[in-house]
Amino acid sequence: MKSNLLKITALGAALSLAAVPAHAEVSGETAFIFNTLSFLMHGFLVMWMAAGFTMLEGGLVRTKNTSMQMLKNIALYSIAGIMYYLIGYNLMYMDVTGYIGSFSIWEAVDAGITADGFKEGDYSAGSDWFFQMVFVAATASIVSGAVAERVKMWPFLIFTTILTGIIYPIQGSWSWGGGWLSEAGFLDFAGSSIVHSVGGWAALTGAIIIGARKGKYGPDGQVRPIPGANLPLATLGTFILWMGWLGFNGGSQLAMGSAADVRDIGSIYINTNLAAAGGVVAAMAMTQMIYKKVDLTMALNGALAGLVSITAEPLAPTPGLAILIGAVGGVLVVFAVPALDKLKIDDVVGAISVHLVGGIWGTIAVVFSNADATIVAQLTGIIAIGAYTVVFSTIVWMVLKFTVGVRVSEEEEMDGLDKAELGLEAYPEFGHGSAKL
Amino acid sequence: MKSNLLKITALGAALSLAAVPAHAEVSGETAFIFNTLSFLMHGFLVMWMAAGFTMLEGGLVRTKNTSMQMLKNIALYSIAGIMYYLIGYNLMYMDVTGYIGSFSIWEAVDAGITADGFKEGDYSAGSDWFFQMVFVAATASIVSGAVAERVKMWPFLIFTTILTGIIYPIQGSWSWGGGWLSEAGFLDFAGSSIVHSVGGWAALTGAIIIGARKGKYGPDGQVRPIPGANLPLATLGTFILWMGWLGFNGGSQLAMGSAADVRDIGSIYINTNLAAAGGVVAAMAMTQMIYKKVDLTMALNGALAGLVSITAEPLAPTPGLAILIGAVGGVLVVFAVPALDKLKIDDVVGAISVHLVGGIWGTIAVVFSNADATIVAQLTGIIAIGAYTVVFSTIVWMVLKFTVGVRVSEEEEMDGLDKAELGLEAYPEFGHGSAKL
Amino acid sequence: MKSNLLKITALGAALSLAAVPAHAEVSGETAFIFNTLSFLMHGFLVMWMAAGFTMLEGGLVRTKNTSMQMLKNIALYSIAGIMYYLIGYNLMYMDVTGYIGSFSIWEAVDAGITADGFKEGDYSAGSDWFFQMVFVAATASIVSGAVAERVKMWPFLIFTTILTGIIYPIQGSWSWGGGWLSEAGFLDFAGSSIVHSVGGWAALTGAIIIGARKGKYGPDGQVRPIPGANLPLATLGTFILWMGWLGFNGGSQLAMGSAADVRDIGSIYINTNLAAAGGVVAAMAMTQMIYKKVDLTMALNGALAGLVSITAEPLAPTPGLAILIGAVGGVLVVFAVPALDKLKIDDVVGAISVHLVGGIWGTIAVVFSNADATIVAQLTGIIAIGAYTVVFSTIVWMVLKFTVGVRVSEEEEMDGLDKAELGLEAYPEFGHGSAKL
Amino acid sequence: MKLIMAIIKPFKLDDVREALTGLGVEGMTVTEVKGYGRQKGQTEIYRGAEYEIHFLPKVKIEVAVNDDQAERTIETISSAAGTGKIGDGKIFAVDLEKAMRIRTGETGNEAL
Amino acid sequence: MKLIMAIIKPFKLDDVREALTGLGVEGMTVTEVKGYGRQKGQTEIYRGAEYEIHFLPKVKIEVAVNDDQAERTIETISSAAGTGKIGDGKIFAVDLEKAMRIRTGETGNEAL
Amino acid sequence: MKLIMAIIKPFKLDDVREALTGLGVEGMTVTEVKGYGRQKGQTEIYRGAEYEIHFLPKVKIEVAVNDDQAERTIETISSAAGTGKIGDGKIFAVDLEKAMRIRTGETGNEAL
Ligand SMILES: Nc1ncnc2c1ncn2[C@@H]1O[C@H](COP(=O)(O)OP(=O)(O)O)[C@@H](O)[C@H]1O
Ligand SMILES: Nc1ncnc2c1ncn2[C@@H]1O[C@H](COP(=O)(O)OP(=O)(O)O)[C@@H](O)[C@H]1O
Ligand SMILES: Nc1ncnc2c1ncn2[C@@H]1O[C@H](COP(=O)(O)OP(=O)(O)O)[C@@H](O)[C@H]1O
Repeated sequence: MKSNLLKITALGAALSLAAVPAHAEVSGETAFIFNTLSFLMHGFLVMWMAAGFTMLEGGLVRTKNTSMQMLKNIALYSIAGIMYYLIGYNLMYMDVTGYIGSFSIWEAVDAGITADGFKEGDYSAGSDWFFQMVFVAATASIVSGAVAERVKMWPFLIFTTILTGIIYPIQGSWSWGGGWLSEAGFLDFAGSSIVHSVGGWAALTGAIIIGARKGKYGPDGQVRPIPGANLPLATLGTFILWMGWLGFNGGSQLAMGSAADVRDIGSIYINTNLAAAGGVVAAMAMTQMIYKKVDLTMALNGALAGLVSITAEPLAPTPGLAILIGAVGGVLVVFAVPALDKLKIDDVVGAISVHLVGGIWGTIAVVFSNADATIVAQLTGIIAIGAYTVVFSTIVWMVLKFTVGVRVSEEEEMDGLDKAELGLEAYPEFGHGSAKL
Repeated sequence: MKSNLLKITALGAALSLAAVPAHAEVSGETAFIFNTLSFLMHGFLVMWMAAGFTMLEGGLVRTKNTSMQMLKNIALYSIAGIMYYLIGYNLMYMDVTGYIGSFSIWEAVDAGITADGFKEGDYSAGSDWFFQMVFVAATASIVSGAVAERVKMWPFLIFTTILTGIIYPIQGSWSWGGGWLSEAGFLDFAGSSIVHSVGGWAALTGAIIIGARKGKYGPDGQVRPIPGANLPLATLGTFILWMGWLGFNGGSQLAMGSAADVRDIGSIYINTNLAAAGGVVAAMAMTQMIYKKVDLTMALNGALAGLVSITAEPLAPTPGLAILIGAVGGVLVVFAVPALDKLKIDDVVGAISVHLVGGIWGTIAVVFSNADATIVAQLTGIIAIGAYTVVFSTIVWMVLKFTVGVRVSEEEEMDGLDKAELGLEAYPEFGHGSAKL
Repeated sequence: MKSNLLKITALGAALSLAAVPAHAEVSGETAFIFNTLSFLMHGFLVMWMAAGFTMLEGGLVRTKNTSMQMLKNIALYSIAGIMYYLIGYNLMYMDVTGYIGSFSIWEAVDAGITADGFKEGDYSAGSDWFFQMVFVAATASIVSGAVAERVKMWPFLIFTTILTGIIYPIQGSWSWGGGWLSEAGFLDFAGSSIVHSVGGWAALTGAIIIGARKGKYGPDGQVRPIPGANLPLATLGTFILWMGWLGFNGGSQLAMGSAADVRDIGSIYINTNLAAAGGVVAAMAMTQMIYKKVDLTMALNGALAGLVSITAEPLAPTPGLAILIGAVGGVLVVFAVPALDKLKIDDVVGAISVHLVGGIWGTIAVVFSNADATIVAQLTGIIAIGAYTVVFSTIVWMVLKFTVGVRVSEEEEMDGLDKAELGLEAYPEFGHGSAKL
Repeated sequence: MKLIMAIIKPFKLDDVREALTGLGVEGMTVTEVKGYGRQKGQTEIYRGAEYEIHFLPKVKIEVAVNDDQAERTIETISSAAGTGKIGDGKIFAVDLEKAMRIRTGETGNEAL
Repeated sequence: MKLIMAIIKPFKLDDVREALTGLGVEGMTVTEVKGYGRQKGQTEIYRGAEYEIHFLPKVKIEVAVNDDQAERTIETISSAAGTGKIGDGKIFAVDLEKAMRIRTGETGNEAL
Repeated sequence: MKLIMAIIKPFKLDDVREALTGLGVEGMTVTEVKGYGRQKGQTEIYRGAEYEIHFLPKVKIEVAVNDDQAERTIETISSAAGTGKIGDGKIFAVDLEKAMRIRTGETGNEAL
C-alpha cells in the first residue's frame, strides 16, 4: 500500500539477511504476472474479510438486531466498492498534491503493459485497484460494529458512503498516495493507522454522538453487559478475519515478482499469524488472571488486536518479536474494553479497542523493528490521521443527527432493528413444526 | 470454459486497449504453470461455492428441513464430481460432433506436457478437469434450493446424477465443447446460460412438477410466505458465493500465462465484484421504494443476481457498465420472485429468479460490451439451451414421479424432511441443559 | 512434507506417464517463486482448516459446551504456532539424527536465496515453516474433538502444548525429517499417519484416560446417543476442511516450479476431491442399507474419512482408485463409530474413527498405487508411530490426571463447560426481546 | 372464567387460531413445548446407536375465556386440532379466579 | 395460595422482576411465549408477499404467592409492566392447591 | 383431577420421566423455562463488567393426573428431582376441572 519508494527502502533493510540477486532471473513479464497475481490472490482473501466482519458482528449483537447487522455489512461492502470506483481511488492516488488527489472516476489505464516492455515492479492497475478497494470496505465494517443495535440504517449507509468515498481516501493520499505523511517518514506497511485507526476513530465519534444503547449503563454508572447472541458465529468471523489478514498484510508487499519478495510475503504470513496467536494467548492469560475465568469474546478480540498491531510492520520483526507485539495488543484490548465502558462509550463489538487502540500501538511498534521508522514520524501520522478523521467524522455524524437523525426511536430499539427497520427476524421460527407464526 | 478459439477472439477485443507484447517474455513452461495454477486456484474458489449454496439454502428453509438441505448439498457435490469423471467431461469435450461428445471415462492424458516443448496457452488437463467439475456442481445446487422442503431425497439425487452426468454436459458441448452453438457465435464467457440458466430451467421444471409446498398458496390464490429459519446462515452463504464467483469468472479466462491474461483476470474480478455490489444496492433501493422496507433476503438475492448477470461477459464491460448490468439483475429479481409466486411456482430460495432470470439477462447483456456478440446468436443460445433443458428435465422428473415418486407424503412434509427422511434434527436440543430429549 | 529425496523418487514414478522436460524452461528464481507461492497459498488453505475443525466440533457438541469448543480451538491453533516456532520445527527438521532433531528456536536462514543463484527445488524457508506449522495445528484439533465436553480447559491446553511442541515433531523427524522411517522406505505423502493417526492416537488415549461423558453409556452397556446441537455448523466445518484439504495435500507436493509439479498438484486436487466424494457416497449408502436411513453426521464423517484415506498417497492413484480408497474410508467410519461405542470409548465427534482408522487405512492403501511402497514399511511406520504416540500421550495424560486433574467435576459437566469454566453461554438469549436475562 | 390449555400438533396451530377467531375469542398465548401421551416417542438411530426420543414437539395454547364460552372453546379446539391419529393432543381447563388487562386495569370478564 | 401468571412485553421483564423483589417475592418462573390479544399482529412483507404475523413475542411470568400477597403482586406487576400502549399484556390468577419445595420437602406457604 | 407443575433442574428430566413412567403416568408436557427461587442467580463477568444472571435455566413439567394419583406423583417427582442442593425446584398443584383427549373426545379421568 505504501508507495513503491517506501517499499524499496523497506526491502533494503530486509535484504541485509542474505545477499539476493533480486529479480535477476525473472523476466519482466513473468514478474508482472506474479505481482498482479499477488494482488488478486491476496485481494480475494481481503474480500473474504467482509464476511468475517459480518459474522463477527452478527454474533456479538442480540438476535433482534442480527439481520440488520447482516444487511448493513453486505450493503457497506457494496457501497465501498462503488464509491471507491467513482471517487475514492483517484482521490487517493491520482495526482496527489501532498494533501489530496483528484476528483475523478477511476479508469484502468494499464500503464504497466506497454510495447516497450516491462519495468521493475510493474503490475496490472486493475489488480491494484481491486486490492485497494477491499481495504476501504474493512474501514467501513469497523464502524458498523461499534454503532450497532441503535443506529438508523440509511443514515449509517450515508456515513459509509462519505467515509469510503472521501474521508478514507484523502488521508490515504497523505501516506500511501505519496503525500506529506510519506515525505515525513511515516511508515504504516498495511494500515494499522491508515485503515484500522481511521475506522476506529470514525467508530469512536459515531459511538459518542449516537450514544449508548438503552440499558447499557445504569443510573449509578454501573455497566450492564449485553451478551452477544451467537458466539460460534463470532468465532467463525474471527477465523475468517484471521485468514483474510494473511492477504491484507501479505498483499501489501505489493510485489511477488522476485525471490526476495515472495520470501518477504512468507515472513509476513508468519508474523501476522504469530501476532494473532500472541494476542489470543495474552488475552486468555489476562482474563484468567484478572477475572479468574477466560473470556471467549476477549480471546477473539485478542486475536484481532494482535492482527491489527502487527499490520503497521509485519515484515521486519522476527517471529518472536511479532508474538510480543501481538501479545501487547491482546493485553491492551483487555483493558481498553472496560475502560471505554467506564467512559460510557458503548462499542458493541469492541471495534474501538481492537482497531483504534491496537492500531495506535501497532503504528508505534514499527520503531522496534524498522530502523527507518522514527517515533516522531509515527506520532505525527497517528495524530494527524486521528485529528482529521475525528473532525471530519464528527461533522458528518452531526449533520446526519440534526437532519435525518442517526438513532432509531426508543421503542424501535426495544423491539430490535430487525423488526423495526426490516420487518423480519433473523430466526423467525417458533415451535419446531410451525412455520407460519 | 469456452473453447480456446473463442477466447483468443475475445482477447483480441480486449487488447485493443493497450499494445501488449503478449507472452513475449514468458517461457512456455512458465506460462504452462501460470495457466494451470489459475485453474487450480480459481478451482478451489469455485469448490468453495458448494459450501455457499449449502449455507444459503440451509438458511432459507425451515429448521425442520435444514439437515436435509445439508445432506442434499454435500451429496450432490460428491455425485457431481464422480459423474463428471465417469461420463460428463468426455461427453462435453471429447470428440464433440457438434451436438455431443463421446461416452467414456475421463482420462488425464496430459497433452500439454510433451518432449517437444510447450505450445501457447497450454495447461495441465487435470487442472482443467478440476475447474470444469466444480461448475457442474453449481448447476445441481441451483436445483436443490428450488425444490427444497418437499422433494424426496433419493429421487432428487437420481435427478442430480442425470443432470451432472448427461444433461449439463451435452448442452455444454454445444458451446464450450466447440459444438454448433459456438459455431453460431453464441458467447457465454463463464456460464450465465450454460451453467446458471441450465440449473434454473431444471429447477423450474422440478418446482412445477413436484408442486408447491403445502400451505404456501392459500385457496384464494393468496401467497403465504414461509420465512427462512436462519438469515445469518443465508448471508454467510451469499458471501461465500460472492468470493467463489471471483474464481468462477476469473478462472474462465482459461489462462494466466501472459501479462494480458492476468490483467484481464483483474478486470474480471473488478467487474464481478461490482456487478454484485450493483445488485445489492439495486435490490435494496427497489424494496425500499416498493415496500417501504428493505428486505434482507432480496438484498442477498440481489447480490447473486448481479453475479449471475455479469457471468456471461465479465471481461469486456467497463466497471461502470458492470455495476449497471448487476443492478438490472438486482431489479429483475425483486420482480421475479413475486411474479413466480403469482404463478404458484414455489421456489424456496429464489433460485429460479436469480439463476434463470439473471442468467437470461446476463446472456443478452453481452451485446452491450462485446462487439462479437449478436443478439440473434445470444437468443439462439438462450432458447436452444432452455428448450433442451426443459424437455430433458421434464422427462426425467416425470419418469421419477411415476415410478419412485418425487414428493414426500403430506405428513412427512408437515413433520419435516429431517425427521421423516433422516430421523434427526438440525438443532435437536430442548432445554439448555438437557441433552437427551 | 516428505524430504526432498523421497519426493524426487515419487516424481520419478509419476513422470513415467509422459516425457517431460522438467524445469527446462523455468528460470531458477521463477521456480523459487512458484515453489514458495505453493507453500503460501496452500498454507492459507490449511490454516483455514482450523476454522473447519472449530465449526465441526462446535456443531457436534451440545450447546452448553459450544463456547468452550470455540475457545479450545482458537487457543490450540495459537499455541501450536508458537510451540512449533519455539521448539517443534527444529526438533523435526534440524540436524535429525535419525530419531530426533535439535532443541532450538526456528530461525529463518533463507538458504534458498544466495548470490550463487538458485538450486533446483529451492523455496523460501519461511514459507515452508508456515506450511508445516498449520499441519501441527490440525493434529491438535483432532484431539480436541474427541475429548470434548468433559476435559478441563487448561490441562487440555498443556497437553496441546506438549503434543505440538514435542510429541508430533519427534515422530515427524523419523519420516519427513529424513530419519529412520524414511530410510526404512515408509511413505506418507501428506500425513495420513504422520498427522492424522498421531492426532487419532493422542485422542484415543485421551478419551480412554479421561473417560466417557456421564450418561453416554447406560448401566447395562447400552449406548445413549448425545446428538450434536448444530448440524449446519458441523456441515460448514466439513466443507471448510474439504477446501483446506486441497491445500493440505496439494501443497505437500512441495514444489510448483515445473510443469510436472503443477500438473501433479492438479492430480492431487482431483484425487483428494474424489476421495472425499467417495467417502460421502459410501457412508450414505452404508447407513441407508444398515439403518434404512441416511445419517447426515456419518456422511460428514465419511467425507473426512475419505480425505484422510487419500492423504498418504494423493498423487499416484487414478481418479477411479481415489474414489475407491475414499469409499473404503467412508465404509470404515460407519463401522468404527459404533465399534468404539461398544468399547465404551466416547469420541464426541468421531475423530478417532475418521483420523485414526482412516489414517491407518490410507497409509496401507499406498501400496495399491505407489510401486515404491511396501506393506512391511507401511506397517512399520503405522506401528512405530502408533506405539510411540500412545506411550508418550499416555504418560502426559496420566501426569496431568494425577496432578491438576483432566476432568471437570460431575456438576460442572452437567452444567456444561461454558458455564462452569467460562462463565458464559454460546447462545445466551432467552425471550426474543429480553437481553438481560 | 376458565383458563383452557391445549397441547396440539404444531402444524395445527393456524387452524386452531382461525377457528377460535371465528368464535370471537380475542386473545391467546402460545408456548413451544415437548411432550408425550399414549403417543410414545419414536425410535431413531444416531451414529449407529438406537435411541428412543421420548418427547415430541408440540405447541401449547392457553386461552382465557368466560364461563359461557368455555365449553364451546374446548369443542372448537378439539375439532380444529384433530387429525384422528395418535398425538393429536389434550385439552385441560382450570378455573380462573382473576384476570386483568394491564393497559386499562380492567378486571374479570372485561379483561378477556 | 395463588399462582399468578402474567403475559408481558419482553423488555419489561427486568422492571417487573425488580418490582417483585421489592415486594419480597422470592421466586419466579419465566417462559418465552408468543401471543395476541386486542393487539393484533402486524402486517409484514417478505419477498414481495404481504402476510400477517399473528403472534408477537411475549414473556410469561409465573409467581406462586400466598393469598395475602396475591392482590399486591397483581398490582405490582400491572404497574411495572404497563406502558399504556396496546400489547401491555394480561394477568391471570388461579388457585394453587399445593406447593412443595423439593430440596426440603416443605409444603404450603413455607414452600413459596 | 389435578394438574401438577414442577420446575426442576434440566438434567433431572430424564430421571423424573422414568420415575413417573414407573408410576404409570402416561403423559407429560415439558417446557423450557428460566427462573429463580432461594437459589438466586450467579454473578458473572463479561468483557470486564460484572453482572448478575438473575434467571437460571430450568425445565417445567406438567402432568395431569387423577385425584388419587396426585399425592404419589408429587412425591415421586420430588424424590427423583432432588439433589439436596439449592435450585432443586418446586412443585405446584392446581385443581383440574376438565380434561379431554382430542383424538377420541374422551373426557375426565379417561382422558389422562
Ligand atoms: N397426562 C398428561 N399430562 C400432561 N400433558 C399430557 C398428558 N397426556 C398428554 N399430554 C400432552 O399432550 C400431548 C399429546 O398427547 P397424546 O400423545 O395425543 O396423548 P393421548 O394419545 O394420550 O391422547 C403430549 O405430547 C403431551 O404434551
Ligand atoms: N384471552 C386470552 N387468553 C390467553 N392469553 C391472552 C388472552 N388475551 C391476551 N393474552 C395474552 O396477553 C398478551 C397481551 O395481550 P394484549 O394484546 O395486551 O391484550 P389486550 O390488548 O386485549 O389487553 C397477548 O400477546 C397474549 O399472549
Ligand atoms: N414463588 C415461585 N413462583 C414461581 N416459581 C418459583 C417460585 N419459587 C421458585 N420457583 C421456580 O422454581 C425454581 C427452583 O427454585 P429454587 O431456587 O429451588 O427455590 P427454593 O430454593 O426457594 O426452593 C426457580 O428457578 C423458579 O423457576
